[in-house]
This record gives sequence, C-alpha cells and structure tokens, in this order.
Amino acid sequence: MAGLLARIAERWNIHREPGFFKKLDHKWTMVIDLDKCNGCGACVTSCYAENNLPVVGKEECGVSRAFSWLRIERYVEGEYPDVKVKFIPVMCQHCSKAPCETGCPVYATYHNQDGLNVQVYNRCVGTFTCATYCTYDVRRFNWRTYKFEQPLDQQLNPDVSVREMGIMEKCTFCIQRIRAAKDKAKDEGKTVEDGDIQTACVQTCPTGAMTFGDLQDADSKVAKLAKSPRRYKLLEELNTDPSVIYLKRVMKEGPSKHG
Amino acid sequence: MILKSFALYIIIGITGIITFIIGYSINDYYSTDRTPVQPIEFSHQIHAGTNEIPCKYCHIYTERSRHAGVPSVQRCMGCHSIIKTESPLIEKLTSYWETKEPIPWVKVHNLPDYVYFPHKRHIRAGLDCKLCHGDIASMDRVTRVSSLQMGWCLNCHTQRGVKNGRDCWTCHQ
Amino acid sequence: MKRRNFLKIIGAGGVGSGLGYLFGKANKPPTSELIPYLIPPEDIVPGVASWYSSLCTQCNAGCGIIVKTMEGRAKKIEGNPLHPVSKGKVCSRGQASLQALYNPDRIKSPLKRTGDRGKGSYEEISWDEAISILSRNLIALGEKDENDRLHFLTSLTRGSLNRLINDFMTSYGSPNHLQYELIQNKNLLFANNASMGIQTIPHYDIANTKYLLSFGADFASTWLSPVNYSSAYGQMRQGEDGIRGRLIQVEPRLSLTGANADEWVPAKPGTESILALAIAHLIVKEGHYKGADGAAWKALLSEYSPKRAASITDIAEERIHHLAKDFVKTRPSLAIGGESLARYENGVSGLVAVNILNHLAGNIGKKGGVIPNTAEPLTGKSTLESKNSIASLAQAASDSKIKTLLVYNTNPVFTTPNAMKMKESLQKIPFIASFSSFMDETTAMADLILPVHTSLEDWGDDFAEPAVGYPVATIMQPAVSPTLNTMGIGDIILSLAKGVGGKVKDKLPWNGFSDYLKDAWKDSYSKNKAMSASALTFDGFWNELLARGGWWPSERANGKAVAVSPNAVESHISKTPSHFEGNESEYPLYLTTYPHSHYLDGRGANLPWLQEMPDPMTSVVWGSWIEVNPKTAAKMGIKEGDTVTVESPYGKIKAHAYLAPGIRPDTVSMPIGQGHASYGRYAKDRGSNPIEILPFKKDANTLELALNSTRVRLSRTASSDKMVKIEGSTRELGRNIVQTISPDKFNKMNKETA
Amino acid sequence: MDRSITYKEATEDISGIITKTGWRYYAILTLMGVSGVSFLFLPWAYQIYAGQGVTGLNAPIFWGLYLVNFIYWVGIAHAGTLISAMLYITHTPWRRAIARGAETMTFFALFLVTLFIFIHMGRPWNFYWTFPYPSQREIWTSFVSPITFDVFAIGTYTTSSIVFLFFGMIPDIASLSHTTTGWRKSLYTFLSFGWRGTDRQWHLQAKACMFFAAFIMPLVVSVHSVVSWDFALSVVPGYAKTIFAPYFVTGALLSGFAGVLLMLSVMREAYPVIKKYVTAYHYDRVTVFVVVLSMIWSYLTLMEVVTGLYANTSQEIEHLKYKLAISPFSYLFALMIFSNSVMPLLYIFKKLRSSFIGRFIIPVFVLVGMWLERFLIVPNSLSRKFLPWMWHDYSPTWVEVSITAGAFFFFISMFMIFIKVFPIIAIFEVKEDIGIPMRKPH
Amino acid sequence: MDNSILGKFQYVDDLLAAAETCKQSGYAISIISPVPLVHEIEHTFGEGKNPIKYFTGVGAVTGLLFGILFTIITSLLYVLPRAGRPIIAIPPTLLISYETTILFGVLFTLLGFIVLALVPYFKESEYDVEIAIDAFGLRVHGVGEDKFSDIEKVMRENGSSDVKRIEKK
Repeated sequence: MAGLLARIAERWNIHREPGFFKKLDHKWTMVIDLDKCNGCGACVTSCYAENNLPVVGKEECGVSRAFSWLRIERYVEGEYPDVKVKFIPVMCQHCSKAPCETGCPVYATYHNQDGLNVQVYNRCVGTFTCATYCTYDVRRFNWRTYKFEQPLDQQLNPDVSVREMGIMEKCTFCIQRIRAAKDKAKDEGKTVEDGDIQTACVQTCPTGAMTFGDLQDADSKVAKLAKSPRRYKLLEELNTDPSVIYLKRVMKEGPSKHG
Repeated sequence: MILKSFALYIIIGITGIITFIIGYSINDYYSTDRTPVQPIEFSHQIHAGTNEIPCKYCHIYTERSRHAGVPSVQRCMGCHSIIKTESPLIEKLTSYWETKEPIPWVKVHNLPDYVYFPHKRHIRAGLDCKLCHGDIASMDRVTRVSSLQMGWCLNCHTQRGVKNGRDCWTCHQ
Repeated sequence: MKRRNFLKIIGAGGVGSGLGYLFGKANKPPTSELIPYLIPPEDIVPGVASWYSSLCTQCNAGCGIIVKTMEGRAKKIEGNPLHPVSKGKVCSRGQASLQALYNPDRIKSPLKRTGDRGKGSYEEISWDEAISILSRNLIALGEKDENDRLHFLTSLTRGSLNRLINDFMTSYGSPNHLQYELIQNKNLLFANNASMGIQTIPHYDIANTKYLLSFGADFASTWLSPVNYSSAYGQMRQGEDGIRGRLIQVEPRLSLTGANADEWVPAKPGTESILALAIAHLIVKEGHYKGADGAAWKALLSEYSPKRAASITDIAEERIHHLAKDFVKTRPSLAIGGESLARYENGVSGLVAVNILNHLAGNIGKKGGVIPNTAEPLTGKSTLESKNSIASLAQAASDSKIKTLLVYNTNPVFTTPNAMKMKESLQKIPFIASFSSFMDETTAMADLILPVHTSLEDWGDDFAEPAVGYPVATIMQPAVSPTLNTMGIGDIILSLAKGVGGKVKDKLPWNGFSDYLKDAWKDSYSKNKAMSASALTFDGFWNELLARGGWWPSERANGKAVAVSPNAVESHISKTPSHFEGNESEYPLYLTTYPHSHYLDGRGANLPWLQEMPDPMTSVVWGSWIEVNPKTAAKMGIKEGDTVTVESPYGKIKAHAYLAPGIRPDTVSMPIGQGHASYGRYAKDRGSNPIEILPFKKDANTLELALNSTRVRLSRTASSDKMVKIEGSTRELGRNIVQTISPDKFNKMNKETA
Repeated sequence: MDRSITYKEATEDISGIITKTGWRYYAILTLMGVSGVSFLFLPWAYQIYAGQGVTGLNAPIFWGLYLVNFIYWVGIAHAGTLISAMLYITHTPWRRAIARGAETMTFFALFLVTLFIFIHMGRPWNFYWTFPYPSQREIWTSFVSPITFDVFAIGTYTTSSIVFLFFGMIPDIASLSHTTTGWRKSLYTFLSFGWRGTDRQWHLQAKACMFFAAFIMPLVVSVHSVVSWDFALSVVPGYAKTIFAPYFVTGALLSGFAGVLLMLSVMREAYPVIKKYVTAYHYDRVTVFVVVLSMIWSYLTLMEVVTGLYANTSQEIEHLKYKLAISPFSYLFALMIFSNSVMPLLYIFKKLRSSFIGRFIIPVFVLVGMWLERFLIVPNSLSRKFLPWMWHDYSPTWVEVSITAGAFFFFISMFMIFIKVFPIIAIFEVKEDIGIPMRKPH
Repeated sequence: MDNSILGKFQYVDDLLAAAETCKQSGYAISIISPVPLVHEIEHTFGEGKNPIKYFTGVGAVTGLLFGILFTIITSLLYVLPRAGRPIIAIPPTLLISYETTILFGVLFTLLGFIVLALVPYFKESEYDVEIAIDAFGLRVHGVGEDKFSDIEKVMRENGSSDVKRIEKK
C-alpha cells in the first residue's frame, strides 16, 4: 500500500512537471539573421521541393490558400522617397509553449523530446483549432485533394507523406532530414554533430541568413548566434517561447533623408 | 403485448447492429487475404527452409535501406538459369525474364503511405526477421502473421524500451 | 417466443452481418503490387538517395549544383558546396529546374508542322525522320551554294556546346551563329573593354567591400550571378571582421536589392549616368584622385557639376556631395552598374561612368573592389566578338536573306518589341527548326521541332561568367535518364553533321556529345598546366571532375592591373540623360521594365513553383502588374488591383496596378516574363508582356535592345481578371515584428564583443 | 390562465394538436423536409466529397459560418433548459405552458450543434477520434483542448436535455396512451414505462425533477462558457477576452428566449387552440426577461468594445477597426446593435408585448441579431491576427450559406414531426396551472 | 391475492377525506391522479420518503471520481506533452469532472426513478381513461370480501361517482 502510494506520488511529481521534460534530447533551433536576409525567396521554393507542397493555382491563391509553409513577409515603412523595406521569413516557430498544441483534441499536434512541435498528419481530424490559435498563421490546410500533374509527381519526396484532403500541416523543421541524420549518426555509432542537419531552407539560403542546430549543444553555431545581443523572438510578448530566433535588422531609425 | 412488440423491434435492431459489427470484424480479421496467391507459386519453404538460403541473400537492401527489397528477376535467373530449369514454375519465371517484364508480386506486408518503417534500423538493432514476418522458412506461400497495426508496433516499442519509441514522428513524417 | 419473432431476429442478424461484411470489404484498401527491378541498377538502392553534381542552366550565372535522385528520379536540387560560384546555395529558379524536367507540357517527341505556320498543328515523327528532314534541308542549301543563308540562333552558350555549334557552322560554311539573350551582358562587356581593356566580366568583390554603390544592379534577384552575389552580400553585411558594409542603391524603382539597401537614391530614369559622373566630378574636384592624369579627368568631367546634375537627376546637391564623400572615404568601396542602367538607350555610357567611378576611387584590382580575372578564360571564344544582334537577324529575315533558321533555347518572338516585327520577319524564312523542350512562342513558328533534353538529363559544361576572380568550369552530367523521347542538343548536332556529310562530318566525327565533351576536356587537360598537375591521368582527372562537379584552381593569383584612361572613355560618356520616346504631355510617365526575379526573361514562367512563389517586392502570383506610386495613383483615381491600360506610342497592354511606395511618382514599372501566348498550361495567357509596347531602340555600340526607352500613359479599364497577391498588409503598426537596431549601436556592440 | 377550462377540454385540445392534421401541415412539412435535405445534406455531402475547399475559409480565417452556426444553435438551446430548470426550481407558475416547447427546441438545437461540429471538420469520417475510447492505438484524447471540453460539455448537455425532456413527458405519454389508438397507442404504452399516476410516482417524479433541474441549472452556465472558451482560451485579438463567458451565456439566453417567443407565436397561429394556454400573460413574463437580458447584453457588448479600446494595443485597435469599419460586413454591426439592444426595448411598452410586433417582429430581429453577433466575432477576429502580412478577408460561399439556411429548415421540419408525436404543451402541467379541483377553497 | 377497490372522485377534497378515513381504518391506499397532488397529499398525510436522493448522490460522487481518474489516467497512458503544460493538468481535470458529475448524477437519478417509480408498476393496469383525463382515483388495497361494501360506502359518502372492485390473481 505504501509502495503504491509512493509510486503514485512519484508519477504525480513527474507528470506535474511544467513542460514535462527535465531535459530535452535536443533543442532544435533556427537562427535567422534579418540583416543578411535579402528576401529573395529561395528558401520558399526549396521548401516546396523538399516537403511535397502542392501548387494550388491562381484562384486558390486569390483566397489566401497558398500552401507555403515558409513565407517571407515584407514590411514597408514610410512613403516615397523615405521608404524602408524589411523582410522576415516566417515559418512554424516550434514554440515551446505553443498555443496550437492546446487546441488539438486528438493529440495530432504535441511537443516532442527534441523540442519540436509535432504535427501528425494521419491523426488529424481537421477541427482547425490549432490553426486558429496559431499566433503566426503558419498552419496550412488541405482544402481539397491537391493533384500533382503527371509527371510532376515523379519529383515527390518519398521521405515525406503526401497529405490527403482535410488535414492540417505545417513546417516540420524538415523532420525527415533530422531523422536521416540521426539514422546516419547511429550507423556510424556517433551522435548528431553540429552542421549534420540542415533544413531545406537553411541549406539553400544564398545569403547564409539562416542557421540550424541544437541549442543545447553549447559549441554549436546556433548556440553562439543565439547569444548575440541582436537576438529577439517573434511576438515574444505572447509568451509562446519560439524555437526560431531572429537577429535584428541593422537599420537607421527614424526618417532617413540621407540614409 | 404492445410492450413486447416494441421490445421485439428493439431486440431486432440491436441484433442487427451487433451482427453488423461481427460481420465487419469477420471480414477484417479472418477474411482478409493474408495469404495472397502470387503470380508465381514461389515457395519460401523450399528456398529458405529446405535450402537454407539466408533472407538477405535475396532481400539485399535490408541492411542498407528502408526497403528490404524484393529480389530482381535477374537475381532469380542467377540461379535458375542453371537449377531446375525444366520445372513449369521456372519456365514461367523464364518467360517473364525473356519478355523483359517484372513479376507483379502481390504485397503481403502492406503499410499505409504515412507509415515509415525502416528495415535497416530494425535489422541493425539485431531483430530477427521472424519477429515480425513469422517463420517464413516454413511457409509454402507467405502469410502475414502480424497485424501490422499501430498498437502492435507500439507494444513492441514499449516492451523493448525503444528510445522515443512512442514519439509519433518516429514512424509518421 | 413466437416462431415468427425468432425468424425476424435471425433475419435481422443475417442481414446485419452480411452488410457488415460487405461494408468491411468495401472499406478495405486494395491490395498493392510489389514490382521488382528486372535488372537492378548498380548505383541505386531503393529508399537511399544518390547525389550527382551538375550545372544549373536556369540563368547564365553557371552555378554548380548537386541533384538528389532516388530510384532514378530527381527529387531535389541543392547548390554544390565545393563550387566557388554557388557555394552550396541555389536560388528559386535553380530549385525549380526540377519542374522543367518533369513538366507536363514538355514536347514528348519530334514534331513536324502539318498546317499553317503558327497554327500549332503538328504530327509526331521519329528521330531518324526528323534528322533526315533537317539534313536534307541543309544539303539542299549547300547544293544551291547558299550555305551562309543558314542562321543558328541560340541563347548564351559557353563551353563545349558553343564550340560544337561554331565547329558545325564554320565547317558547314556559315558565319551566322548568333547568341541572343534579352537580359544580356554585352553592354557590360563592351563597356569594360572600352574603359578597362578587359574582355571578361571582372569579379565584383561585394563580399569584402564596405561601401557598395549600386546603380540599378539587382544582384539579389537577377543581376549576373545572383547566388554568388547574394552570398557575398551576406558576408558583406555580417562578415567576419565585424564591420558592416553599406549598400547604396541608385534606381528609379526600388528593386529587391534596393529594398535591402541602407539608402535608396531615386534618380530620374535615364539620369543615373549623369549622377555617377557628378560623383566622379566631385572626387576629382576635391582632390581625392591622386593619379597623374588628374587634369585630364578634371577637364573631361568639368561639365558634370553637382548643381547641374541635381537639376537633371532630381537628387539634392548635398546628397551628391555626401555620396561622393562616403564613396571615396570608405575603404574599400565599390560601384556596380546593373541591368536597369544597361538597358537604357545609352546603356554603355552608364556602365562606362561606373567604371570611371571605380577607377577614380581606386577600387580596381583591390580586395573589396573590382577584381579582373587572373587567367584567360578556359573557353576559347569570347561572346564579345559577335557583330550580329537580334535586330540584324530580324532585318536579314525580313530581307529574305535567311533560308533556314535553327533556334535553340531562346525565344525572340516573346522578347522583342512588336515594333521590331520579329514574328513577321520569321514568317519570311522558308524553314525554321527549333530545338526546344517547350512550345514557346518561337517554337510555335517552327516547321520542325526537335525536343531537347533538359539540363538534368544532358551532358555539357560551362565556364562561369562572371568568374570569381579566377576561371571556374562546371560539368553538367545527366542526373536522371531521359524521361521522354528527347535528345541532347549536342547529340542532335552531331547526328545532323552525319546526316549532312562532307566537310561537316569530317570535322565532327564523334558519335555522341558525351564523347565530344570528354575529348574537349582531354584537350584542356593536356594544355592546362594546373589541370594536368591536379591528377596523374586523364581518367582520374575526369572522374574527379564529375565527382566535384567541375574544375577551378585551388589557389588564386593576383589580378592584372588595369586602369581607365580619360581618352578611352571620352567618346563613350554621354552628356545628356537617356532618351525616352513620347512627349511628356501626352505620355506623362516613364516606363521601366525589369526581369522578374523568378521568370527572368520569361523562361521560368512555365514552372508552377515559380508562378506560385510570391514576387519578393509585391507578392503578386500567377500574373503581372504595373507598379505605380500611390501619389500618382491617387491623382489618377487608380486603386490597388485596378486594371489599367498602359499605352505607349507603340501600343497598349493591360495590367493590374500595384501601389508601391518604392517607385518615383513620375515612373511606372513592369516586370518582364509574363504574357505568354503559348509555353504550356502554367504560362499561357497570364498577365501581359511589357516588351510588346516598347519602341525598337538599340544601343549604338552593341546594337542590343534598349528596354527602358519609352513613356506611357495609364487609364483605368475593366477586366474580369483579378490581381492575386499574397500579402495582407505591409504596415507593421508598431508591432515590432521586424525589430531593428541602428548601425551605430551595432558597431558599438561589435566593438564590445570583439 | 383561464380557470374555466376543464381538464377534459385541456386534454382534448392538446392531444388534438397531435392527432388532427390538415393538408397544410403535410405541405409545409414536405417543403421544409425537402429544403432541409437539399439545403443542408446535399451540400454537406458535396463538401465531404470535395473537401473544405468549397467553403470560403482560408489561411488565417479557419473558422467561419459553421462555427457561427455551432455557437448560435448552442445559444438557441439555452432558453429551453433555463425555462424548464431555473424556473422549475423557483416554482414560477408561468413556465408550465411553455416549458415543453422550449425543451423541444433545446433538443433539436443540440442535434444541430452536433451536426455542425461534424460539418466543420476536415475529415468528418474520423469524428469518433474526438471521443475518448480505448483502441489498439493506445491513444486517447487531449484533455487540455477546449474542443474536448466541448465534447464533454455538449455530450452531457445533450444527454441531460434528452433525459429531462422525455422524463417530463412520461405522465403525458401515459395519459395519451389511453386516449389514442393504433400505432400511437403502442408507442405511448411502450414509452410510458408503467406510469400509473399514483401518489408515490408523482412524489418521486417531483423529487427527480427537482434534481434534474438542479443539475441542469449549472449546465446552462457551464456549457456556453465552455463554448466561449473555444475562443477565449486562444490569444487571438478579439477572441482572448475574459468577458466572453458571461457575454456568450447572456447572448445565448437572449437568443433562446427570442426563439421561444417566436416558436410560441407561430404555434399559436398554426393551432389557435394554444391561445387558450399561452396567453398575453406569458408574453408579458417572457418579454420582461428579454428586456433584462438585452440590457445585460448591451452592457457586455459595450464592455467588449471598450476594454478593447482601453487596452490600446495595436492588435485590439486594428481588430476593432476591422470589425466596425473595414470589414466587408462591418455594416452588420449597426444592424446587430439595432436588433439586440434597441428592438427589445420596445417591450417596455406593455401594449407591444403581445402585439404582432412583440410576437413576431422583435423575436425575429433578436434571432438575426444574435446570429450576427457570432458572425461578427468568429471570422472577423481571425481576419486581424498578429502578423499584418496574413490579414485576409472572408466571404462565405454558397455551400456555407446553403447549409446555414438548411439548418433552419431542418430544424423546423424536425420540430413539426415532433409536435405530431408528442404533446408540445405539457398536459399535466397545464392542468396543474388550471388549478386542482377542490370543493372548498384551499 | 390482492383485492382492491378503486373509487373515482371529481374533487380532491372529497378524495382526501375518503383517503383519510380509509387510512385511519388501517388500509393501504394509493391515490391516482392526472396531475400531481404532492402538495395536497403532504398537507394531509405529511411528507413522504425520498429514496431517489441516494441514487443522485452516488451518481454525482461516481461522476466526480470518474472524471478525475479518467482524465488523469488516460493522459498517462500515452504521454504526449502539449504546450508546456503538465501532463496531469488540473484545470481541465476540474472542468471534465464537473461535467461528468452532472452527467452521472442525471443518469443515476433517472435510473433511480425507473427503478423506484416505474418498474414496480409495470404489471398494474388499473390506470383508467377517466383518471388519465379529469378524475381522481383512490385505491384501497387488501380489502377483504366482507369489507367491500364498507369501503364503498365511505367513498360514496365522500362524493365518489364510481366505485369498482379490482381483483387480481
């Protein structure tokens, strides 16, 4: 009896832990230097190619159903001739305190021990709650059965599911690449090292604005960049605790007569 | 009396529902073709059982890839251009080879598209093929012995204490 | 229980279970088949990716790529991390070349015209027949001794393919091989040659510069070598040394690069060269130039006083002073002149002015400046030599001087103004054969269509231009086996050579282009010391070449010293701003055009990824637009998304208005690339093509088309077509989404951490 | 209530509603049934086949008309339970004649609520995954999700409402089993479960009823607060409001009462005999509630706007701007205020309470106005979320509009079938209302 | 052998008077009415017993416990953390158990009512058309053959319009 009570107490303590994890296996993090990002959009196309994102066509784009998991937002300040333009790539921020995870009634989205915000396609029933709660509007929904015209379907990445109609999806931090790297490391009897994993967007970014890695690994590139005084997180005041860290754009403040 | 007639309809309704479920389950569990007829009556019993050819001799990608790999026609012909060439089954095989057509084997172990099962990881972890596929060497025609349902996978992952074995992204991505 | 009731229950049970069984059966997924390989390919493991290094041909930068293939199909393109141009990166267009390979609108086999020309009725023929039709045509020309009436029009080709085509044409006896690109760098080559005497495009060392003065060079999206320059841009901004380079963009319409600039100098269209010369004037006047020929420069630049320039360019005088001071004081600094400058009627003089600036500020040959390439390029022929232009080709065609035209990979019908009458000229050519993967507007005029491989299926090589201070060669090897009944362009020419016979066959005895390529490299290997030093045998060298994706020297030599002399440039600098057609009262707005960052000159418009990718500056997808300043629009009563008629003295088109604050109020701007009449389901009938309404204007020196050369007027009109843009609002409303930090703070911060 | 009505008369009147059916009834029922199927179920089938893409939903606006209808019908459902439960506990006499009708509305409204949850799902064929049940997948449901709260709250509410409704009908069904013939007799006999009307049964019935009422009372508050938490638990500007629970509950009651009023008025016109039992007195009482609720609602609406303004964050301000001025549906806000705050005030004039305006016009306005309230909250808030880049508009498509309209037709046809099977006015309670025949004054 | 007499009354006062007389004579009585006479009967005979409350109480407690345990245990069966919240999250547990308390309370009350008030009367069929509409019945149980006329008399005296004898085998 006493043993049982002790076990219950132990369980209770473990599972009352906020966030549950005492220590994550990894804390995958992306650092995006907004001063380097020039808004070219190579990352977006790369994401389309890697993650089997369907092309939805003009009509669907017109009602804001474009499928990009990653988008580049452009903010404009001022009027001619004092125009300032700022770019920011926004994808799923893999929040540690993700609002979307609260919403899902069927555990189709949750947080795993790699610090990732998981979306399980085959569990999703499509209640839209996660997307409504998402403060970054990064979730995308399969409004229809999107077709990949023959033979464009031959390009589809076999490591990523092709999602059926009625399912919510979002950026996965290229989980297939993370898993492949872990798989390879395991074959070689090592652990994953910094730089082994590059998500599709990070890999292709021509200006090198994006970096991906494990924040828990103190020697990793992201850990060093994350210490930059320029760091900030998007909509930090909402306390979602994102895994994407932005580095501030360097830009003159106020109106720029002479720049 | 009136009560009885209503009760009767209710009983009939309930019977209908229950038998519907039973019928569905019968179809699901017993009538599923777990032992499909293959285009060529290939016998694992002869190859793997009697002749003791190791699995990985034909399923060559098992240790290297997600897929175990169904042997190519060339690999079949590698032996059967010499061995037992006059058998009618081998003649069937030879006709495939000569018309340059692949053999349309029927999948016995079929997973949905959203399940990523890497053979490599499981084999490298030292698991025996039999664990999931059963004693293939004694099967004349291959039968699926495991349910291949999620609960079945989870059960093994939990018992063996696979690291992150219950994380959804381990199998679905 | 009564028997009847019992039977009822039994009946219900039977029906229930039967239905359940059937429902279960209907619900079951169909059995799938397991198809084995007949013969397993050696290097393919199902489920495991193999990577091939190759070359990206979506633009002319010559980026090295690696292609991920699985089960024999191309899945993903990434930059070749070893390659000095791409540095492991690749742009949107490069990514999308997968969709060119697997495009549903590719021409699937050789086609012969059956109906009237341009009506699109073709029949499928075999390759043998196709080659024999073409070779019979060439033999017939030869018999009539009209060999020089054969013209070969290609896109910019470098390397072995270019040599092969030249070999073919010379041995056949025709000098008429024309390389034509709408987005050309001939003006730049000419200007560099005229001012500095170098015949290649030098390396602009953006990575190490601290002050980049860009005259309309949109290197973030299209200029010369966007991937290389973007990566350099990243390094310039946040390089290792901790000092942030500055970018100043001079252009009437804020381009993507301009959007990233610290300062935007919206000079009036056509006056940028005057601004450059005014800065040069100040540098000399204030004694920053220490060269011996200072007096000559002073005399040459005397009339470009800032005061006069200010009135012409609409840039305040003190701002010009400021620019000049910063440009000469910040070390190292660099001035570059880009497309929008080169596309004026006096494009060459603008580029010359930029070279003068670099010379006067002492940027040539310095790290972080202009670095001329060290060695001669690996390829023999320079593109500069060609005296022809697309205009002269059109002229020749309309004079009926062309009997047979071969077109490869270029689309002049789409990329030339209506005023040039390209289509009408082509009608006069008796026989046109097109080597193309897609039914573009020019191919639709052809009598014979020979579908070629896309770059992922073909062999080839390329010598990047601009190189990176030293020559870079890239090898293109097939990543997948051909998916359709197509042939490589090199193979077609070689089999054509066989078909034509005679001298041509003797000159080109190879069986396939891969052999030709290998022999060409064998030749280079034996001649080039650095190459022969890198590997013991040619086979070893070749395997290494294929594995690495190309060849480039392992160490860099110093660039040769070049200088700009006042005498050389005197005849090339212009005293007045570039001319725009149409008078100001009738046509109040300048029209500038620019290559769309995804479709380039229109060649990317058939790739669905690129169509769906929002334009970086407007977020418009699946269509084209015209950028109008909100103030101008308000005056004319135009609202965002309205359809307007854009009318120049040479025609009119419809476009949707996009209200962009980043454009001069007296200017409107349109992207090139949409408005295809054919070119597949994704490109056809989307948006409009601004080239149609341009005048037929040429640069005096290079005979290249001037694209920024007309004024237009706008009027509202109705249209059922809607502009589709992705953006909701672009105003941040103080929400601190993109947070900023001032450069001063940044520098202070850097000092503290260092 | 007219005390001169005899018990016999009452019984005959009310069972007459059930048994006497004219051709007009069949005509209207057919019309409504066919409309219900063709406006609700056919478009839904099309939507299941073609996907949610046939709706006007898009990237930031994932919740549209279906969610609006969902909350709306939960709201309509509320008056029934409030009238029967709260007024039962307080022994309010005038509830008796109208409680059954109100409870019936609750029942069918909840049916539609459940339907709308499934309609709004992306993969409705997997709806059962939202219920916690043991399966080989070992996976249950996430209890932190407000949607799971909904499943439990609405599940409980539906069950309790059905129990309460049918439980209250047992004495009437038993009495009907004696006065009817044919299949009705069989059905009623079966459903009366052995009700005899003995003193012990009445005693236990009264006690059980009191317990049910006591249980359902807190549900009235809890269900709609839980529904409001679907929104209030997010951080979306316009959703994340602490005021939402009382706001939604008040709104629900207001719309529910309006629904009851309209239902009674229509019933009275269709079956003039009901006028004997539902009199101006009932209108008088119910409309007082409507006025009070409308005033509370107006206050809360004001607070909703004012707290937003007072917060003075860009998010709140932009949201309000959009809702009140920019949105393509912003003009509806004025209509909403007019319908919900101004129109019910007319009930202050006693003459209007049971006039045609009071019986028909005002309830219709309130019903429309309350629908608008939900419509203005649900999609509009999503149109102005945190990142301005993703600001987009929403406009419903014909599928959504048709399903919305179809729900009303379906509701009416279900109701029409119901009144032909079960007494829409509680017979025994009406009799109680008439007064127990005592020889001497009690 | 239960012989009983059913008398129908027009007025409740009459019925109650007759009932009181019978009850004082030691007979078991039941009053059958088309409307609840709870208040009137209580007035005459005092408050009756209410065994349903036990069902309700048990139901509510069961519901509460079920809600708490079900929520906690199912979240522990497949641990999937969400949004940084603890696996055993208290607010949802409270909310769910609140709902299940009500649900179980209602269902158990219904069960109690069925068991206590409906089931025992399944086989009785003296429910009469008139009583279903506007008459009040008084049934006196266990009346011997000999006492029949006495009871009938009492009823008639108190204003019963119709008295009949019910025999059951």
